[in-house]
Amino acid sequence: MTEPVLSTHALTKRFGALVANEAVSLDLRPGEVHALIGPNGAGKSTLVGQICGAIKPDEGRVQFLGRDVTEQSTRTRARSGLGRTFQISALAMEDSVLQNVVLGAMGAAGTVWHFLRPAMKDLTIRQKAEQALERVGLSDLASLRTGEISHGQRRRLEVAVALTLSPKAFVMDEPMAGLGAEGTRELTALLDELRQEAPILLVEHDMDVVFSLADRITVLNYGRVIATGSTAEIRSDPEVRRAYLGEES
Amino acid sequence: MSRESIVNAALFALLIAVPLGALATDEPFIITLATRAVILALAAVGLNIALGIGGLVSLGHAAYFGIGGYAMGILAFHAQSYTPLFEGPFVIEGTKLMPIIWLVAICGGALAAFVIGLLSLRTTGVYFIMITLAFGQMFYFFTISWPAYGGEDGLSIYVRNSFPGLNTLVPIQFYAVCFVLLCAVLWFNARLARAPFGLALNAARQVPHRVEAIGLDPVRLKLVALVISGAVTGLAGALFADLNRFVSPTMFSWQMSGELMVFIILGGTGRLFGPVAGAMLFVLLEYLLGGISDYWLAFLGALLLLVVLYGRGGLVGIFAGKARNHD
Amino acid sequence: MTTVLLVEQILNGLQFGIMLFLMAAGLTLVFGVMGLINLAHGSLYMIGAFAAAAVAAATGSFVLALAGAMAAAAMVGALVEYTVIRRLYARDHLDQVLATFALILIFSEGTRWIFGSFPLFLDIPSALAGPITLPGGIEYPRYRLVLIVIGLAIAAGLALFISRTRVGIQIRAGENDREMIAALGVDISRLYTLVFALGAALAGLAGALVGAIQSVQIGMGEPILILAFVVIVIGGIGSIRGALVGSLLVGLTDTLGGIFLPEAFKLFMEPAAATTVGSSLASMAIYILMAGVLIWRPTGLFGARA
Amino acid sequence: MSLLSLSNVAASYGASQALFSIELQIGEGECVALMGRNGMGKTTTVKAICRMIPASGTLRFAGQDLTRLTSDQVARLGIGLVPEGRRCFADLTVSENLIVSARKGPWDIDRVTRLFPRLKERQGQRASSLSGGEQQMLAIGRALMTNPRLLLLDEATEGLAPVVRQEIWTAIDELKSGAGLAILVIDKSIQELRKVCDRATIIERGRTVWTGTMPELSRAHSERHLGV
Amino acid sequence: EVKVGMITTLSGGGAGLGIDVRDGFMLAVKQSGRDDIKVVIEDDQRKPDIAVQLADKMIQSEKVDVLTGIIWSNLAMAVVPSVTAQGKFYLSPNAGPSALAGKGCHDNYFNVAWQNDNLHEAAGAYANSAGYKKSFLLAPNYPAGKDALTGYKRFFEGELASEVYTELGQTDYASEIAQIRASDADSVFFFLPGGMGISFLKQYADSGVGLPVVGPAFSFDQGILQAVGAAALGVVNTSQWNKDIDNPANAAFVESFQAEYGRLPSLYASQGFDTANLLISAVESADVSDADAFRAALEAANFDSVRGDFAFGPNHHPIQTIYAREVVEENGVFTNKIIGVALENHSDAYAGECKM
Ligand SMILES: Nc1ncnc2c1ncn2[C@@H]1O[C@H](COP(=O)(O)OP(=O)(O)OP(=O)(O)O)[C@@H](O)[C@H]1O
Ligand SMILES: Nc1ncnc2c1ncn2[C@@H]1O[C@H](COP(=O)(O)OP(=O)(O)OP(=O)(O)O)[C@@H](O)[C@H]1O
Ligand SMILES: [Mg+2]
Ligand SMILES: [Mg+2]
Repeated sequence: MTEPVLSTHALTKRFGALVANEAVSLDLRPGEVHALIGPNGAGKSTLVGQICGAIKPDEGRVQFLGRDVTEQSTRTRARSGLGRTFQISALAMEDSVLQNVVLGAMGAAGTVWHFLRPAMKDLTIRQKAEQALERVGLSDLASLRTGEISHGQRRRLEVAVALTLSPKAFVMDEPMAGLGAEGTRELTALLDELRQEAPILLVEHDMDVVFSLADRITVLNYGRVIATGSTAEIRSDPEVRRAYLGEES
Repeated sequence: MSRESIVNAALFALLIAVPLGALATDEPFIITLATRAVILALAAVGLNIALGIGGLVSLGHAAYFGIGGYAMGILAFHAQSYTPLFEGPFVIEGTKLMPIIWLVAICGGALAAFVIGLLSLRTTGVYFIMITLAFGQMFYFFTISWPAYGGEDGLSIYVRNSFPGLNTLVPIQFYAVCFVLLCAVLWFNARLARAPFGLALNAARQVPHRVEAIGLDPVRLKLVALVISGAVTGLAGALFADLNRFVSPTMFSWQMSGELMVFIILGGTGRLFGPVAGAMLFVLLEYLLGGISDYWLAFLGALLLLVVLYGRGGLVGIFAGKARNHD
Repeated sequence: MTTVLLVEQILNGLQFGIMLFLMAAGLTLVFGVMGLINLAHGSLYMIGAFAAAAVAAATGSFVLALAGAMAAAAMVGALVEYTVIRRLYARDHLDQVLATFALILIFSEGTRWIFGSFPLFLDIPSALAGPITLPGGIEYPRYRLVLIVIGLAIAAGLALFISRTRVGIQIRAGENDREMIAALGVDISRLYTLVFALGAALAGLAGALVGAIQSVQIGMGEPILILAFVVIVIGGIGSIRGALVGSLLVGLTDTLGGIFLPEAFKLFMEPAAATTVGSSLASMAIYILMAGVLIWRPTGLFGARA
Repeated sequence: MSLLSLSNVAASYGASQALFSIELQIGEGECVALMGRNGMGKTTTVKAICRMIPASGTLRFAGQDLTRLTSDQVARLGIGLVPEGRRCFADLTVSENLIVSARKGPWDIDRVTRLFPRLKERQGQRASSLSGGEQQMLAIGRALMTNPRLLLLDEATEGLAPVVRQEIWTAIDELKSGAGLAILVIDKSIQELRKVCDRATIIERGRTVWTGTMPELSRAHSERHLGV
Repeated sequence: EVKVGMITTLSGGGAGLGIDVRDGFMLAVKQSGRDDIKVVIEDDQRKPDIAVQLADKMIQSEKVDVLTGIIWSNLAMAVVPSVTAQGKFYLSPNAGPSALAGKGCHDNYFNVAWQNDNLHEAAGAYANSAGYKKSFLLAPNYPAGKDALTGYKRFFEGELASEVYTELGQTDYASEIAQIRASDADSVFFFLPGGMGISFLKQYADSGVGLPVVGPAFSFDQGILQAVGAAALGVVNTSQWNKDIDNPANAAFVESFQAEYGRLPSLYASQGFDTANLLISAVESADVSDADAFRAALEAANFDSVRGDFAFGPNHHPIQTIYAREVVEENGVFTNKIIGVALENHSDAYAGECKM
């Protein structure tokens, strides 16, 4: 078995009396899409937060590329190649679409401490940024203000920014939320492609997407892992059906 | 050329034409007034680096302004009274040379901004406004009650400091010095806004968690912005003290901080030339309205109010339309 | 220093704190709850004091003076909200700063135009004049005790209003998302006019109550304004409880700092220098307190958001 | 006669026009789907109805001309909004979010928390700390608390777990048939829309391009206008 | 023709003082009937940098010969040195900082009011004559406050119970009053100008601490006495002028000021009036373009001061009698009555340091 790119070991997080994550262990292996599903409030975003460094775990460890990153800041993790998207779009709304991706590319290239050279004239960076837009199909909107594009378009931009980081692993919190049927299809195709570049930890409620993309699925309920396994195993797991899927599928 | 650059060019032309016109018609006071506007604009441009790009609404910029002022006051005071500034293992003398004074003012402003920034950047929003105000007030009360350099009375410097090759006592020459400095800082500000640092800072204002997720430290970005900003405002403080040949704690007062902010808003937030337009208009209004009635401040208030209510985007906005911050 | 004096000074500090709270109460309401940076709050305080002085001079009744102060300030407040502030909610905070800064100029000079440049007379009613003796032999001005009671009553009333009443909840919701609360059917404009008028009335009341033991003059509002901002920021914006605790902290720090710092420095410095250093530090004390609190808790003692 | 009727509606964000000519009718007790690709103007249409952006053309609700009213007046006529992106009042608790805009009628806290038991468990929690799906439930509950005649659901099932989503679809169905509520739904799941909605309106680049009953919405239509 | 630039405070909280100086000054100019005295008036907003700017304007643009008007010491310190350095005359109608009386004196600078310490010194002298043995001293923590206590201590022969510096602009004095109550002082000296004095006196009266209070005229002047009200009754304060000083010039001044402006003149109005009359007397005997002659004419101080005898000392500061006044109520108006002389023909402590 290949070494996992990213793994958590018995992560526990409490908010007061509420246990949002309890001893959650999972891993992300090269080339795979690992879906994380579970009812609302099950603790998926909390787990993502801890993996990316925005939330400090109460117990447990996070490993990334073979190193223990539990004590590292979000920044350090991002710089070593952890690319994330947010459940609620986090974009510079006053800046143009292109500027948002350029910023990502700059962050990855570490060229932000330049005070006099125009950012948009750095061709390597710009190329990388434009490529990312191209891949999510936003090239036409590059010069619009991010505040002026629609919700669905912003979701794609969110993915584009993560792309600019050329990450070693993606962590995506509901990237399909708000996308239309068409958009979902396109983004699904994109993610399918992306897994070649870096494995994806995918939080998603759209079961069609999950079942078509995921190599493995982990199900959280009340903060605990109630099942991990292949698509087929999860689909037929009675507890998962009751707690999450309902009669669907 | 966009409409905003036309407005900027017009302001720039005014800053050249007015003092030259005054020189031609022998109205030295107009030059003095223009110098005042330019120096205040410089201070506000300093603030605008932090505020316009980084969204750091600092209500304590008087601290850096005052530090610049006192850098000039203290150095020149020791030079004019032939007393050493510091005696110990080595002796530091005062000086009346502008370049040295500027350097000290810039470093003083930057250092103060660094320390204040380290402490206050933990807070955001209104809390940031108030904690910067608190630091400003500390300086204010300290200088008022600390007797060594005149306390509330301040320090008078009898002769303006010198700049090699110039006679700074001639109004137009001193104006030229200030104007060149303003242009240099504006150029720097324009470049900065488009540079990677400016882009990142701008994003750090809007979505700090995103900036963090691409591997940058938003607080460090803001701290650097604040230090640059403090340095520029410190320089302006030194010039302001030289213009008046006088420093006093009022340079540290919260009204001073407030005025710098008013210049920016009046001129147009987020505009390169906003602080310049704001300072020019404010100084002009003060001059024009000053004599008309005992209650002239009420008229000033009414005018300011009209600008806020009906001139969206400040003065520059009125003439140049909506802001665009990308190319 | 004797224990009686110490107790008395602590009492003074608390009472000064309550006085600050009177001024801060209206400001918290407008600033904390409506999210509006109202620099002109100090002017409303001044208007209250001047109105009270005018009414007291005309009628001789302190109660009427208080009523007049509240009415005048509330009216001016509602007018200002309707004509100016209302257009600024959707705008940047900075526009509010400039507009209310302009209002300060207009109100100060307007008041001077109406009442002249000299301070006005406003005194405490004779029923409340003079000191009474507290247990332990402390002589304490009766009027100041009344101020304490009124301050606490306002604190309780406001806290209930904001946290318990539906109007209070609607106001807070409006601060989070004005457009949304309107889309749910709440007439937020009218609500805000009311809140602003209420905040103004509280400022006016504070002006009248405090004006009776201070000087009623142009510009009396500005130093108070800064202090009131300090208070509510220390306490945490939007929290009435925070404003109360913040006021008491500031009151105690200011009063006790002014007394003890010079004394403390005398322990290891010569008296003249100690007085200088001590007094300098004392005048900075509340700002040091505020910076300290914010460095420790970046959103104030009871504040939740920035 | 229709409860809500939009005809030739246009609207813009500052200089950029988002709606050009929208035609939309919703009858009493009817459930209509508003469909279209991302960025075509669905949300803008909803905003125009709620007077959250200025719009021109004919907008009438229950015989009233909406263009003369403010946003809160429109809401009090009986239009309840579940906005895109939830927009719960972050600093209010769950129960405060619910009572803040409550008006008299069959929907009260009890009934809402029966619909969403999770909200009952979290009553005292601040909305900002709720999970994404919990916020979505809260937004729906909040709109129901105003006891509207017309409910506007803009991506109301976004981010919800399949079980919950099913519950919501069931609830929508009940609201429509049981309570006689008129409903306008924007949602990406065409499957579900087909089940609950009577009619559909498709918009493209700010224009209504198709209106008809659900059964009439053919595969060809949806391929052409929706990309599926 | 003489052009006079008046820079004074006409807006904001301190406007009352500037308005009185201006009105007194303009009344004298009007009464002189001269049309060769042009006065340009500007508002300094009590900000030093504005005052400096206005001084520049008056000199560079209005080309004035004489400047006057400044109320506050810190503004005077900002303006006067540069004005005199440019060869213009400055006549101070109010502020008299020690630096300008001693080492920093200048032959073109004349103070027509007092050196800052004067009234405090007189208060100290009065305290001696009243038999006070132990005083509690109170002043704001800024240079003028320190000068005040220095002035009082220079003449007061008793002990000091305590010296307390309050914050500038402080409005609540409960804690200081508690300290006074706890001390074993037999008298209180305070220097709290403007609103600070009003607040202190009201709170002091209400506190029931009955110790006698003495202070300089600034907290008891006509402009603010009405605001203090009965709390000030009976308090003794020191002043070089009062409306009941018995000389014809004063009687005429009080009457004409009331007729012109409808209010009783204040100390500041009297100082403005004297300043103008000094200027007029100099204009009558010399041409301002001849600086030496004009200076000599000013030094002669050949005018009828409303204070009675008036002469300049070697540092161009007044040598004058300072009175003790008591606050009384006359027909429902609070005002002052002279009860005695505190210091006769008093000069100032810094004259010796002045090398002109
Ligand atoms: N800061 C906080 N304080 C208190 N409770 C919190 C906080 N953050 C999250 N929670 C609670 O923890 C639980 C898990 O939240 P989380 O956001 O991880 O859920 P989720 O699985 O991402 O749900 P969804 O699919 O709805 O987004 C929720 O019940 C939420 O209310
Ligand atoms: N605040 C805004 N300012 C300027 N333009 C906007 C704004 N919001 C939306 N737009 C533009 O208006 C058009 C319609 O947007 P709208 O949000 O109504 O689309 P939508 O159909 O709801 O899309 P989605 O399915 O992605 O939510 C879009 O092209 C978008 O670019
Ligand atoms: Mg989530
Ligand atoms: Mg939408």
